[in-house]
Amino acid sequence: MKEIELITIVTESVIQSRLIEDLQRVGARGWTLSTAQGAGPRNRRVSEVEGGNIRVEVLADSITIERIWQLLHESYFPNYAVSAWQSTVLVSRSDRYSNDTQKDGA
Amino acid sequence: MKEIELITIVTESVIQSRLIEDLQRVGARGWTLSTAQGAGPRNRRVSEVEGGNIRVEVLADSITIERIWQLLHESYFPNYAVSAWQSTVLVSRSDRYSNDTQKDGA
Amino acid sequence: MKEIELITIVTESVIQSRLIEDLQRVGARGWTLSTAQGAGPRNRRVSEVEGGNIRVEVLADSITIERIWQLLHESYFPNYAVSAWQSTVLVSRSDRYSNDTQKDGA
Amino acid sequence: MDLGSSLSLAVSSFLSVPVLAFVLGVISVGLKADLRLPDPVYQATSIYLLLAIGLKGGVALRASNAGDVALPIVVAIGLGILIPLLAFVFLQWSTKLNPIDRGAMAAHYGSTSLVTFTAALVFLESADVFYEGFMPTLLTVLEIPGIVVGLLLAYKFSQRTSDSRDWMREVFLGKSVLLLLGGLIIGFLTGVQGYERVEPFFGGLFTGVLALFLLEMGVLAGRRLPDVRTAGIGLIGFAIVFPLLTGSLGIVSGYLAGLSLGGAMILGVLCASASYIAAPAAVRLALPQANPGITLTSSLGITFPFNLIIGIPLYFIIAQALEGWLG
Amino acid sequence: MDLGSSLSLAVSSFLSVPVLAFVLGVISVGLKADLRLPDPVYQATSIYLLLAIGLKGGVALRASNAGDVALPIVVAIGLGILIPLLAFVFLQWSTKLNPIDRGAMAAHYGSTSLVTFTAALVFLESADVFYEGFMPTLLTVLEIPGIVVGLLLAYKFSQRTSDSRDWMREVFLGKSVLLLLGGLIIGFLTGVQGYERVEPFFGGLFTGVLALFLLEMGVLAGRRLPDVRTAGIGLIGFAIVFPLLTGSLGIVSGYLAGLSLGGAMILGVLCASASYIAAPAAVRLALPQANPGITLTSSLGITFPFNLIIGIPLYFIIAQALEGWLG
Amino acid sequence: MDLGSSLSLAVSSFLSVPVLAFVLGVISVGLKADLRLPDPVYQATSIYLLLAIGLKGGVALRASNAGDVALPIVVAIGLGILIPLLAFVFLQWSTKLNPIDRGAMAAHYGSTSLVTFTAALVFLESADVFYEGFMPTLLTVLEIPGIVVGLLLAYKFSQRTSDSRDWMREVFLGKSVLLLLGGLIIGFLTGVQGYERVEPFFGGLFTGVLALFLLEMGVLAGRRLPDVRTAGIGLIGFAIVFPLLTGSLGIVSGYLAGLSLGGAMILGVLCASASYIAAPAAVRLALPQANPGITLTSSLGITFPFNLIIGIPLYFIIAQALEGWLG
Ligand SMILES: Nc1ncnc2c1ncn2[C@@H]1O[C@H](COP(=O)(O)O)[C@@H](O)[C@H]1O
Ligand SMILES: Nc1ncnc2c1ncn2[C@@H]1O[C@H](COP(=O)(O)O)[C@@H](O)[C@H]1O
Ligand SMILES: Nc1ncnc2c1ncn2[C@@H]1O[C@H](COP(=O)(O)O)[C@@H](O)[C@H]1O
Ligand code: NA
Ligand code: NA
Ligand code: NA
Repeated sequence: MKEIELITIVTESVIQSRLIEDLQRVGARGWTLSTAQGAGPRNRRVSEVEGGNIRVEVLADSITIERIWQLLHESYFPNYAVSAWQSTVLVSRSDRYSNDTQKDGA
Repeated sequence: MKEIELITIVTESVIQSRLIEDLQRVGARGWTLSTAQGAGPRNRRVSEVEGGNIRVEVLADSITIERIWQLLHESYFPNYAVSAWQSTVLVSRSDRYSNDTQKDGA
Repeated sequence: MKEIELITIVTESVIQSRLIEDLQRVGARGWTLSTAQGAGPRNRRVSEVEGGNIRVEVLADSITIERIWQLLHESYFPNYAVSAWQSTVLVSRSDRYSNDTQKDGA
Repeated sequence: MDLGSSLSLAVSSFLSVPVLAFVLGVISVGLKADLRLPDPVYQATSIYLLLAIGLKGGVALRASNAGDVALPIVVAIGLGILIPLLAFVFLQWSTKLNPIDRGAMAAHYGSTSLVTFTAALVFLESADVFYEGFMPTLLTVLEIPGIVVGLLLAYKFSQRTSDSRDWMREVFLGKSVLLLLGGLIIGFLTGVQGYERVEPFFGGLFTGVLALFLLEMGVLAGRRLPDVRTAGIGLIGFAIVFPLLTGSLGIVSGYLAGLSLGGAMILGVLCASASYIAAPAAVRLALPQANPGITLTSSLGITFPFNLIIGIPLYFIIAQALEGWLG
Repeated sequence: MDLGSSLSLAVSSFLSVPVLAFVLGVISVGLKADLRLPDPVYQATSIYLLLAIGLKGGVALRASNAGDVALPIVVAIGLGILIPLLAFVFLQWSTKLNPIDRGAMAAHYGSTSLVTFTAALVFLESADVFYEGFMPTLLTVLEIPGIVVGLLLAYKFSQRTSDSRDWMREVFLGKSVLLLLGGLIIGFLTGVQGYERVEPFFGGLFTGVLALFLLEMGVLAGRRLPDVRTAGIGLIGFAIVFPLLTGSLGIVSGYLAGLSLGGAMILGVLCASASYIAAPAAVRLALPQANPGITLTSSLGITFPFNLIIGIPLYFIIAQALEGWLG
Repeated sequence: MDLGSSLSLAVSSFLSVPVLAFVLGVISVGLKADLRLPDPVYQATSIYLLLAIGLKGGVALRASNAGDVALPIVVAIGLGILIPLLAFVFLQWSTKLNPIDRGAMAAHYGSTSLVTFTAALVFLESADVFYEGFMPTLLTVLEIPGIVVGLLLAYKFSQRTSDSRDWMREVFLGKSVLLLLGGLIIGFLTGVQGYERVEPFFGGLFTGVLALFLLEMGVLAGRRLPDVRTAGIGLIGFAIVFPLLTGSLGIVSGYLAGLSLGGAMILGVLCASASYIAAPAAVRLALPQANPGITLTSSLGITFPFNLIIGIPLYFIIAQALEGWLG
């Protein structure tokens, strides 16, 4: 069991494919996505017509997570409805999620 | 990055709108909801006909979270199928979620 | 409020009923499931035709969680697309989730 | 029509695609392979059925004489108030349920079941028996009062105060009431000509969509069967005898209100059927202490299949038998 | 056809099932009981409508004379470029919106609304008025240029550089364009004979499915109504006056391009209608700084209901009035 | 019917709406704009197709002579056992796959594809060619044995022990088997008269719904195309040549079992088609070590499009050619 970081991002579904591409570009090696609804202090979006929110989880090493936060700050927080939070979790087979030690070579 | 509390509530979908209203009443400034299925030790509900469970996440300061737990104890645990858990997570732009310091004035 | 463990398992939806059965067999007293999509380093599965991923959460005492990890290692990690992570959360009414102290006798 | 041909009607009702689809759904649960529709499709199907029933009823209502409709509506409201009272008393006598659970049951049996109603229409249409086209109006009228009376009974006899915050809205402005009522009004306004343009969708597909819906209902009912075994003879008895009683009451009242054979039989079906969509949701909000296991086992696990398979042809036979005296 | 019978057409248009379903949806929001379709069903319904429109148009296109189609297509492209320019200027004059929001609005009003178009077809069919079968081709042609011009205006006048990464794809290869175009091509290739085999599904059910879709649209529009009250007279004026202007422009252009009464009226509807599916998605990606509240309030909260209830019969009356001079 | 008119049939089959919708789905993947149906709607569509096929087959079965049906059923079971054996051996010769993957492949090719079958029915109906109405019975019969034999081969030759815990259930009581079989029985019990009442839904809409389903299948197949390029000539060869072989085998067996031209051709299609719904799920549970990428690329990425576009008219031509000798 090893510690790794988990970031959860809730945002407008209209930007799903852009977000996934961006996440992979900054180093995420995987992601899990569910659909969601929600409300927040901003609530300025088009998603109602387009199918609500998405909730994306990414497990990654802390350097990648750092880069994801930067990405959110630059390209997403200013203009889109986004909430995001980070926590530390335990995983087994941690090299699946991390770019530090690419032992499994996938 | 600041620490903030995250509470996750899983309950019967039939009470969705009542729960959301109650959460906002006790101070939650936002919420994220997904649909879910589940089983637990109680399993006494009508939801099967009505579309399963909902899974609601709320980010809030610890005072609001405290009030949410109280709400659950008073109005939900006694009669409805509910599971809830709390954890501490890191967010940026923490004033979006907290009533302590309403800097962004939303 | 008591601490308890939460494990989140993301895997192929085709094995849903087997996984739920296995979880209950090793001691889980409840579960919450949502549907999800995802990608990861392995990505070898049939789920595309069959409806994507499932995301299962189980609250349990640490002994049961230990047994769940063992189950995953033996029967799931070798052949199925699976990600799983564990964290510690706070619950009230902790005896609902734990096998240590079966006070509520359910 | 003699008894022989009535029985053959009963058999051919059982052998209709919707009823057999229901049986398939029940069996699939036994085989641990639930043939459930995906939830969003199930919901859409139910929206479709409510709108379709409403529309057709509205078109017929417009063609009806106000005088012919008024008395049946008044009678239906009366039955909607009377039946939950009867249920509350009957259950005190036949079971040991507490007042809250009895109020919950009364709310279910005072309200009606869209699908049972629909299956009865399909039954009459297959048998080429006339019924008043405005019957969906009575369905709409009977939806609400039973639930309200049941809840009030529970509050009164459990000496609890009601937090009527959201159940009033749920009861009066629930989706099923709005769709039925909306459909009725749309049908009334658009008339035969407007309806014609949507008939292939709302009319032509109706029986087929009902079959799909009943497949799903079969699964839901099948899942209740294990609970039925442990339900106790009092509850099982209620779930079968009470519909027979209220069904007959409905038929007699229907004749007295001037309805035809088909119309009286359908009013009987409305009285005999128990709600498993509108009432459960409202009761869960208004009476959270009530045990939904009991009400659903009874309404969905026993009464619904009973009505669908045995009740509908039986009420028809009863209505035929009474026609000479009352019709 | 005189004004009297035109007005009676307008009334019977309002009393059609699809329009009444829209009204029911709006009312349900006021009653806090949104009658929304489940999201996957809503999406499937929209796929169905796009394919069905495309198919029918493709079959008709094949039966058309290339010469008859060419000029209307060219005219439609011209309108697709002109209308967003007009919208951009009109808004500068009537509101205080910044260039980005004006560009976003221009993109919405330069593009078209499938459902308004569809309702217009249903209107003409009910009234037994001929229209050129290839009109869905014009719908497809008008979908794209307006969005592109609107976005370019926003970029130019806000001196921002465009990150055209995904919006180009979104605009040109969005689902609605692909389904419409795909349907057109399939219809063209399969011809009358091939279409016949799917007609009960794509043709027969069409008006009914449209009614279901409009129920949902009513909910979405109804949710915008509170924002309409606070929208400011300039925006409200734009959302009503601009469609009248572009609608008339479309009708005149239609006649000049050789279209019939029905065809000219539909081109008017295409010009008058504002996109609320393709444009919002593209604008959200390409102009994230634009406020979607403004564009949706205007296009979905005002223009769409206006066109559906008043606009369609009105454009028909205008087209009739102009027929003598131009038709 | 000569070769010329057969070829024109092939072209008109390609130009049918369902096949063109499939092509549209494939192309949409290439344009990175997947035209997928929402998942719940896809599932509902598949439930609809299975039930509709079953129902129609059951009605026809009732009208059939037991003697006419028995031999084809026995022959179908024999083919269901033989074909996976042939596949297992053929693959050993044409590829380097290990026994587990070969067993998985054998299970897929031993079972059948509902949609290919359905497309073949639509083909014959467009061409006004008679086929035995009970063919869905053979579809149901052929669903299962191939999967079982394939799995047993994999276990035997990989010397693994089978944890048959849930795959037996999955194979014998999977949803598709239950719906097909349930539909067959319902159709048999309800007969022509009962079927008539649901015909507008289960019959009239059939080809249209199939088109929607094939749009989705096109997307799924299109996503496999990149893998096809890297699949190796052995696998690609198998995925095309093996269906031709088993298709011809099926046609010959069909004639020997007394089937008509249309019936023999459909038995050929059943043998030639590979499962991509029932088999993948069962194999994933029973043979988790097997690589689903290989089996799906072969069955969904190659064999399915091949059969749909080329195979169906080709098997028909073969059946015509053999009719003189065997028919
Ligand atoms: N306090 C909160 N707790 C949980 N989720 C939130 C919270 N605030 C916002 N969200 C989620 O983040 C999305 C975007 O928020 P906003 O940018 O304020 O519109 C909302 O739709 C919610 O799904
Ligand atoms: N141990 C558990 N782990 C995860 N979710 C649970 C657990 N127990 C209960 N739940 C969830 O909480 C809901 C209500 O539980 P219950 O009140 O026991 O019916 C269930 O339907 C599950 O979704
Ligand atoms: N780094 C990650 N972060 C979040 N979810 C992941 C990650 N990697 C894999 N997953 C999830 O786990 C599933 C199985 O991964 P895999 O075994 O790599 O196919 C994927 O479909 C994702 O839903
Ligand atoms: Na009743
Ligand atoms: Na326009
Ligand atoms: Na086969």
